[in-house]
Amino acid sequence: MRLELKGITKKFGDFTANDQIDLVAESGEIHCLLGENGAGKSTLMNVLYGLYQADGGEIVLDGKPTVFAGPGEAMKAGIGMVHQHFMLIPVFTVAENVILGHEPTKALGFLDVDKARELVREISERFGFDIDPDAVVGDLPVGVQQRVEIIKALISDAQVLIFDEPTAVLTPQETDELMQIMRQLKDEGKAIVFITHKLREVKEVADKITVIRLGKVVGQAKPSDSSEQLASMMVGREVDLSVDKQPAQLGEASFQVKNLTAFSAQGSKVLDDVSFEVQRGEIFVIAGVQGNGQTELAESILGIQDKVSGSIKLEGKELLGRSVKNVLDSGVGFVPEDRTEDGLVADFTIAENLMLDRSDRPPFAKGIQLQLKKLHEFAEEKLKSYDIRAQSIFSKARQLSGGNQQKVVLARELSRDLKLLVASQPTRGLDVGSIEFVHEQIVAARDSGIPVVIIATELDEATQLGDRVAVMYKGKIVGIVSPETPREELGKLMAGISA
Amino acid sequence: MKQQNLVREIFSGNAVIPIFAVLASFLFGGILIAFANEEVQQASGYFFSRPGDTISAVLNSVFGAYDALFRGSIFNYQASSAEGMIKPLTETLAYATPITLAGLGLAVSFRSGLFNIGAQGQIIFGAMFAAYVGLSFELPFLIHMPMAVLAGLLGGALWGGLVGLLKATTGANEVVVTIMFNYVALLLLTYLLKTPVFQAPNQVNPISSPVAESSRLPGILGDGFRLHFGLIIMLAMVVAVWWLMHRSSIGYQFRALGYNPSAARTAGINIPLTYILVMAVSGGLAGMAGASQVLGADRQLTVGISATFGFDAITVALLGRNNPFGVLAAGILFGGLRSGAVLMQANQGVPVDIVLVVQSTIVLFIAAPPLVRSLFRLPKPKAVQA
Amino acid sequence: AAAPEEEESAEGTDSGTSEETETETETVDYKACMVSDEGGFDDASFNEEAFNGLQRAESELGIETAAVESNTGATLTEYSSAIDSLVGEGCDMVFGVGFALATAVRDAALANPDTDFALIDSGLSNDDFSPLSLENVKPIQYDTAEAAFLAGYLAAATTETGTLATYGGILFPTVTIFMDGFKQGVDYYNAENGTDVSVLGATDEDQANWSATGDFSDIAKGKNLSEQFIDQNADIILPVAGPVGQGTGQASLDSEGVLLIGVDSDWYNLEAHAEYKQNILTSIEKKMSDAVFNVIQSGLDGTFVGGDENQYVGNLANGGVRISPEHEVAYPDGIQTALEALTDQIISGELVVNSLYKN
Amino acid sequence: MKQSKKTPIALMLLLAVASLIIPNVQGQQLEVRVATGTDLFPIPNIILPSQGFVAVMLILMLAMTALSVYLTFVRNRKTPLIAVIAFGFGLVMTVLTWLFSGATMGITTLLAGSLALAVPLIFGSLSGALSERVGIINIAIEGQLLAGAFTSALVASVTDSVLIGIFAAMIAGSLVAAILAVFSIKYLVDQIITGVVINVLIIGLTSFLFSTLLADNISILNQPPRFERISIPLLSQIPIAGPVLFNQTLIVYLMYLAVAGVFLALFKTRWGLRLRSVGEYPKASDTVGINVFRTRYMSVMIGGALAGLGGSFFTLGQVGAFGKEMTNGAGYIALAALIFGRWNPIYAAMAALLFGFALNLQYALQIVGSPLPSEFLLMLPYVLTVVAVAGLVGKVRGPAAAGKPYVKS
Ligand SMILES: Nc1ncnc2c1ncn2[C@@H]1O[C@H](COP(=O)(O)OP(=O)(O)OP(=O)(O)O)[C@@H](O)[C@H]1O
Ligand SMILES: Nc1ncnc2c1ncn2[C@@H]1O[C@H](COP(=O)(O)OP(=O)(O)OP(=O)(O)O)[C@@H](O)[C@H]1O
Ligand SMILES: [Mg+2]
Ligand SMILES: [Mg+2]
Repeated sequence: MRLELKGITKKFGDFTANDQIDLVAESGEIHCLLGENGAGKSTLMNVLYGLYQADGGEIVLDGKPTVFAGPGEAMKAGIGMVHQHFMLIPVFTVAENVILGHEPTKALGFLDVDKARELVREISERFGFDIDPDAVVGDLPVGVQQRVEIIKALISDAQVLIFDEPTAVLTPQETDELMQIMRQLKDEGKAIVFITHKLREVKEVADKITVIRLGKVVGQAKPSDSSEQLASMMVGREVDLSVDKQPAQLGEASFQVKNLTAFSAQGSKVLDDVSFEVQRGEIFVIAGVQGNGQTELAESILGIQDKVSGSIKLEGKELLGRSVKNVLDSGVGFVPEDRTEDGLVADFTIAENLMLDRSDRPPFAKGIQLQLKKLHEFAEEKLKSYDIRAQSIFSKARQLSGGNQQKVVLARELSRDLKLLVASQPTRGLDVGSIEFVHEQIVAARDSGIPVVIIATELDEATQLGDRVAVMYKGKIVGIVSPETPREELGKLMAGISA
Repeated sequence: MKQQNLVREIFSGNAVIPIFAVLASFLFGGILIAFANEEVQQASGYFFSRPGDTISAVLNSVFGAYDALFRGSIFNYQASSAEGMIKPLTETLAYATPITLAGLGLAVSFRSGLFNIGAQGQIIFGAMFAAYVGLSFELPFLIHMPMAVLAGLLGGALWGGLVGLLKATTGANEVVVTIMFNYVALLLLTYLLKTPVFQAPNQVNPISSPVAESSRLPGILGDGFRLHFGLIIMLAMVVAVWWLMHRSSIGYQFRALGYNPSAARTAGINIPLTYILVMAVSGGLAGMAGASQVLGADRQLTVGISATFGFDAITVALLGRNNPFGVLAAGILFGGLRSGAVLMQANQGVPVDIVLVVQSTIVLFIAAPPLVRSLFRLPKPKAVQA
Repeated sequence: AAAPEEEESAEGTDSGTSEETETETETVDYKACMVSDEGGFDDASFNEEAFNGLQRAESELGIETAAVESNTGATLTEYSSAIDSLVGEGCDMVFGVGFALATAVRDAALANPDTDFALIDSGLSNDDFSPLSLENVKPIQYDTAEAAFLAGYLAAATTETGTLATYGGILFPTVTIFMDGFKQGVDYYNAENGTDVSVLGATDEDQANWSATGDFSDIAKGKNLSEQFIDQNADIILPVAGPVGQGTGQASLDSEGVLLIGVDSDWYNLEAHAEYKQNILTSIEKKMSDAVFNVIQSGLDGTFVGGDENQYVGNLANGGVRISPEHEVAYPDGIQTALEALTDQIISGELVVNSLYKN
Repeated sequence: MKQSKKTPIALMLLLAVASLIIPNVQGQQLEVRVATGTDLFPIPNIILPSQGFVAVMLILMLAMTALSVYLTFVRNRKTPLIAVIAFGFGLVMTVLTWLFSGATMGITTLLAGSLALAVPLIFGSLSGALSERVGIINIAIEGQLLAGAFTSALVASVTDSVLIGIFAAMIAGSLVAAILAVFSIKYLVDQIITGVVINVLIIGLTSFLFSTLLADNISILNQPPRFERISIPLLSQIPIAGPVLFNQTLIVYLMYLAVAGVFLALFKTRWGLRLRSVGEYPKASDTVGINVFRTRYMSVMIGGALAGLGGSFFTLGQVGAFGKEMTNGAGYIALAALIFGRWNPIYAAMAALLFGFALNLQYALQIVGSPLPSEFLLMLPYVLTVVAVAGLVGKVRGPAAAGKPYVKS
C-alpha cells in the first residue's frame, strides 16, 4: 500500500498549522517525522486519520484520491494510529478499550467478553506484552497505557500505521521492544509513520526522514546523518545535545528523607522505607521504571500522599504532615509529572498560570487585591527569558504546544525563592531545543546552591543531568550510584537486581 | 459596495443576535397567543367564507399582546402621566433586582466548578434572616437597614456554606444536596411562618408583620414606584462580583478550582476551604436577593418570598455566561418579561403561561446564535467562516 | 347595613343561570376584574369557584370582565402590579382571591379610592395587623367550620369502619378550618351517640401536627396519602387540598366502600370529579361564586358598601356555606333530619361551632 | 488514600439515634398486616412483641456497627454493602415499631405506596442515565415527565386507549429530549441552560394547553382510562412481595423491564459500550470510528421516551387526569436519585425506591399521629437523601464528558 499526502494545508482560525505538506508512506518502510514542538506533526497525522478536515491538498491512497470524513473511514481504508494523547477511556478495562469500535458480540448485541480477553491475550503474546485484559486502564501506569494504545492499533490489522510519539512515556527497554515490533511490522509489509523527538530512535529504525518546521517541510534527512545535524535541521539553529555543567559545588545535606513508607488506597505498600539525603548544589536523580513509587515519593514531599509515615526534612524543618501550601511556602519548587493535569490551568492565560501558587501574596496580591500590573510585567519578563513561544502573555495555556507549556511551569516554579526543587520528568515530550533549555535552567538552579531532586525515566537524562543517581524498584531505593555507572548496570538495578 | 459591507458587518456581529432571538421567540409565542385568543377562535370558525376576519383577529391579538408586553415592561406610551409612562421600566428593574442578585451568586459557583442549584433555598434563608432582624429590633435606619441586609447575606451564606461543608468533608454531590435543601428550606419557612417566630400577632394566615420601617430598603423614586434601594445594592454587587472574580486573589483561586481542581491542589490551594467559601459567597448573594425581597419589595415574609427567582437565576447566570455584566443584562431581560406579563394578561387576556413559553424560547434562541442566523439567513461572522 | 347579597345568597347557583342567559348580548359599562392566587382558575376548587362568579356576572349582567391568573411563584409585588394593571385597565371593581392578596388589595384600595375592591378569605389590616376598614374594600370570608361540622356529623353517621380521615395541602388556617369543623362534627356525633369514630390526620390536639401533602399540585401524593388512610381503615376522607383531592377520588375507585367529601364547590357537579362522583358523600361548599356575583351586582346597582363592619362572612345562616344535597350516596336513615336540626341549632346560636371567626 | 471513616461514623451516629428511639417504644405489640384481598389463603396478622423485636434489631445494628468499625480501623478495609443494608433494615424496623407499636402496620400498603411514588422517579432516572452516560447532562427530566403526563392523558382520553396513550407519551418525551439533544449537540448551547429552560418551556406549554384546551373539555380531553391491574399468577400470591410487586399495572411491569433492560444495554452490550465511551471521551470514540453525534442523539431520545413513559404513570397509572405542573419537581428528584445511584440504573432505582419509601413512611407517620409538625415530617425524604449521600455514598464521579459539547475541527 502506498499512501501519499499532497500539499496538505490545515488552519486553526488564522493560524496555519500545516502549510502545503507532502509526505509518502510506503509498504515495508518506516518513515520518521521530525520537528520541534508545535511544528505541526500531530496535526498532519490527524488530517491523515480523518480526525481533522484539511483546508487544502489531498490524500492519495494507492493512486486514488481519497477523502476521509472521519476516523471510521480511515480505519476502513486500513489506517491505524497510536495517538500522542491517549485515546483511551480511563474507566474501561484494557479489553473494553481494545475492542471498542469493532466489538465481538453474541446474540442481540451482547458483548462477547471472553473473546475480547482472548484477543488482548493473543496480541499481547504475539508482541511480547504482559497485560491483564481486565485491568482498568486509568489505574495503569502510563507506560502500560501506551501498550494498550499500541495493541489497539495493531488489532485492526491496518496496512498503514501511524505512531505519534509513542516512546515519550516508555522506558528504554519498552522502547527497544516497540522498535522491534515496528521492524517486525515493516517486514510484514506495512507502512509506518513514526514521530519521535528522540534522535537515537530515529537513527535506529528510520528508512526515510522528513523534517518539518513551522508547518512546512524543511527537507529530507538520512538515518546516517548525525544527531547534531538532525537537531539543527529541526530547530533551525545549532543545538548542543550534551548537558553543559560544571562539577557540583556541594554544600550541606539540607534535604533529608528518612524511612518514608506509604500505602496505596488498596492497602499495598507503594513506598518502602525510603531514605536519602541531598546536598545543596547537587542534582539527585531518581531513576527507575515508571510505577515503582516515584509518583508517591514526589507526592509525599508535596504533601498530597495519604497514609505515609517517616520523615521529610528541609533545612531541619519537618515537611511531612503539612499542607501543600505550607510545603510550597517552605521553599519547595514542584514540577509535576503531568503538566496538563497538575501543573497548569489550561483555560487560564500564561500570565495567570504564572502566579498559580502565589496568587495570595506579594508581589501578585496586596491584601486580597491582585496586582495585575506587576503580574503582567513579571509575565512579559518570563516570556522573554524562558523563550516561551506564544502570541502574548494573554494566550491561554491550552493554546501552547507541550514544550511551551512545560516552560511556563518551570518559569513559575524556578522564579520563587527556592530551598528545594523537585521536578518529575521535566522534559517529557519536549523537542531537543527545549530540552536543552530546560536542562540549563535546572543546572542553574543547582548552581544557585539548592538541592534538586529529579525524577527521570530516561536513562540519558538521568546520567547527563544527575550528580548522583538513585534507582527505585517496587517502592524501594535499590541503589545510589554515580552517573558514570554503565547503562547495563543501571538497567539491572531498574529491573530489581541489586548491585 | 461599502454600504453592503457595513450592513453585513452589522448583521454578522453578535450584537444583533439577541434582537433576532427575541424576534424569533415572539413569532413562536405569537402563534400560541393567536391560538388562545377567543376572537381568533370565533373568526376561524368561518375562515373559508371570510378569511380576512381571521387574519385581522390574529394580527390584533398578537400585536395587542406584544404592545401590552412593551407597555408593561419598558415604556407605557398610553399612560396619562409621565410617571405612569416610565413606571414599567422601573418595575422591570425592581424584578431584575432579586433575579440578578441570585444569578450573580450562581455565576460565582458555576465559575468555580460547583453546580449550585440551591439558590431557591438560599434566597429563603436570606429572607428569613433579614426578616428576623427587620422584625425583632428597633434601631436607627443607618444601623438597622444595613444590618438586616447583612443578615440576609449571612443566612444565605450559612445555608450555602453548609452544602460546601458537606462536600468538603464527605464528598457529597452538591447537585443532590442543593436540590434537597431547596425543599427543606421551603418547609422550614412554611413552618416558621405559623409560629410566633415570624407570624404576625393577631394574624391567622402565614404572613409576618411588615419589617420595621428602619430596616427597609427605601424607595428610590418615591412613593409611586416600587423601585427600591435594593437596585443600588444589586448594581454594587455586580461590580463587587466582577472585582472578586477577576481582581482578587480569592476569586482567582475560585476560578482555578473551577477550571482544574487538581492543578489548584498541586499549587497549594486549600480545596475543602475553597468549596466552603465558594458556596458561602454564592449562597450569600442569593441570600441578599431574599433580603431585597423582604426589606424592599414585599416588606414582609410570606411562603412565596422566593417566587421562582432561584430557578430563573440558573438560566440568568448561564445566559450571562457567568460574567457579572452579562448576568445583569440577562436579569433585566427576565425582569422585563415578568413585569410585562401582568399587563399582557390584564389588558389582552393572554394566558400567563405564554410568558413562560416566550421566555424560554428567547433564552434558547439567544444561546444558539447559529440557529438564529440560519432562521433569518444572517451572514456568518468572520471567525466562524475561517 | 346588611350587605345586599345576603338576601339572595341562599339561592343555589343553578337556579339563576338558566333564565337570564339572553341578556348576555347587551353590554353594560361596568368592568369587574379578578386576580387569582397561585392555584389559577382551573383548580377545580377554590379559585375556580370564585372565577365562576365573575363569569356568571359577565353573562348574566352583561358587564365586561378581566382576570389575571397568578403563576406558581408569584410574589406579593406581582399581586400588587396585577391589581394596579387592572385598575389601569379601567376596572370598576377588583377581586383578590385568597389571603395572599390582602396587602396588595389594601395598598391598591388606598391608592385608588374610586375603585371598589373585594377580598376573599381575609380581612384588611394595618401594618401592625390591627384591623383596618376601608370604605372601598369589602372583605368576603367564610366560616367554613359550620358546614364542615355538618359534614363531620354526616360522615360519622355514615362510616362503617368507625374511622374517618382528613388532610390538607399546606396547613393554612383557611385549610385547617375545614378540618377543624369536620372534627368537631365527628366529636359531637360521638358525644351524642356514645360512639368512638376517629379522624385520622387530625388526631393531635395541635393543628400544626395534622396531615398535609405539602403542596396544592401533586395529585399523586394525595392518592398515596389517601391509600394509607384507607389502609388504616378509614372509609371516608376529606381532602382540603384543591386539585390534590382528585387523588383521593382516584383512591376511592381502587378500594371498596371508600367515600370522599369535596370542598369549596359541589364536586358532584364538576366534570373534573365525574369519574368517581358516585363515591362523593357530600361537599363542603363555600359559595364564593354567589358572593362574587352579588358583590358585582351591588357595584352595578350602586349599592356597594365596603368597610370592615360590612364584611361578608359566609355561614350557614346566610347560606354562604353549606353542605351539598344528597346525591348518589344515600344518607343513613334519619340523618337528613338530624342535619336539618343541627343546621337550625347552629343558625340560632344554640350550638356553637368554634372557629377563628368566633372568638 | 486512607480508608474512609465515614461509614462507621455514620453508622455510629445512626445507632445513637436508634437508641434514642428505643426507650420510647410504647405499646405491647406490633401488629403487622400482610394480608390483602388477593392472597391465595388468608394470612393472619403477624404479632411481634414490640420490646423484644426492637431488642433484636438493636443487636443487629450493634453487630453491623462493630463490624464496620473493626474493618475500617483495624483491618483498613471497606465496609461491605450488605452490612450497611442489614443495618438499614434494623433501623427501619426499629423506627416502624416505634411508630406502629400498639397499632397495625399495613406493611403491604406501605411498600406498595413506596413503589408507586418511585415509579416516575425511576423512569426519570433511567432517562438521566441514558443521557448523562452518553455525555449530555439531563436537567430536562422534569419536562420529559410532564410532557409524557400531559400527552398520555390527552391521547388516551381521545382514543380511549391506554396503550396509544403511553405510546404518545413516549413520543412526547423523546421530542422533549430531541430539543435537548439538538441544542446541546448541534448548537453547542450549555446543556444545563437547555435543560432548565426546557422545563420552563414544557411547564408553560402544558399549563397553557391545559387551561385553553383541556379544562373546558374535561370529559373528552382529560378523562383518560387508567391502567388495569394485572396480577401475575402465583407470583402475586407471595405474601408481601406478591401484592407489592406482581399485582401491578402494565406500566410498573414495563418499569422492571426498563431498569433491567437499560442496565444490560449499558453494561453488557456493544451499544452500551459505545455509548459510555462517548460519554467518557468522545474524541477517543471518534478515533475508533464511532459516530459521536448519532450515538448521542439516539441515547438521549431513547431516554426521553422512557421518561415520557414514566410521565404517563402520573396520569394513566395514578391519577386519571392531568393537572397543571403535576410532576411537581419529580424530575429533579430523579436527577438526584441518578447521581445518588452513581449513574447506574439499578442503584438509581434503589435510590428512588428509598426516596419513595421515605416519602410514604412520612405519610404513615402523619397518620399515626406524630409529635412533629407536618412540615418536619415532609422534610424526611429530603433530609434522609442528604444523610445518605453524605454519609454513605460520598464522592461520586460522573461520566467525564458530561456537559461538554463535542466539536470537530
Ligand atoms: N485544535 C487546535 N486549535 C488551535 N491550534 C491548534 C490546535 N491543535 C494544534 N494547534 C496548534 O497547531 C500547532 C501544531 O500543533 P501539533 O500538535 O501538530 O504540534 P506537534 O508538531 O505535534 O508538536 P509536539 O511535538 O509538541 O507534539 C501548534 O502551534 C498548536 O498550538
Ligand atoms: N492493573 C495492574 N496490573 C499490574 N500492575 C499494576 C496494575 N495497576 C497498577 N499496577 C502497579 O501498581 C503500582 C502503582 O501504580 P501507579 O500507576 O500508581 O504507578 P506510579 O508510581 O504512579 O507511576 P507513574 O509514574 O506511572 O504514575 C505500580 O507498580 C504498577 O505497576
Ligand atoms: Mg504532537
Ligand atoms: Mg501514577
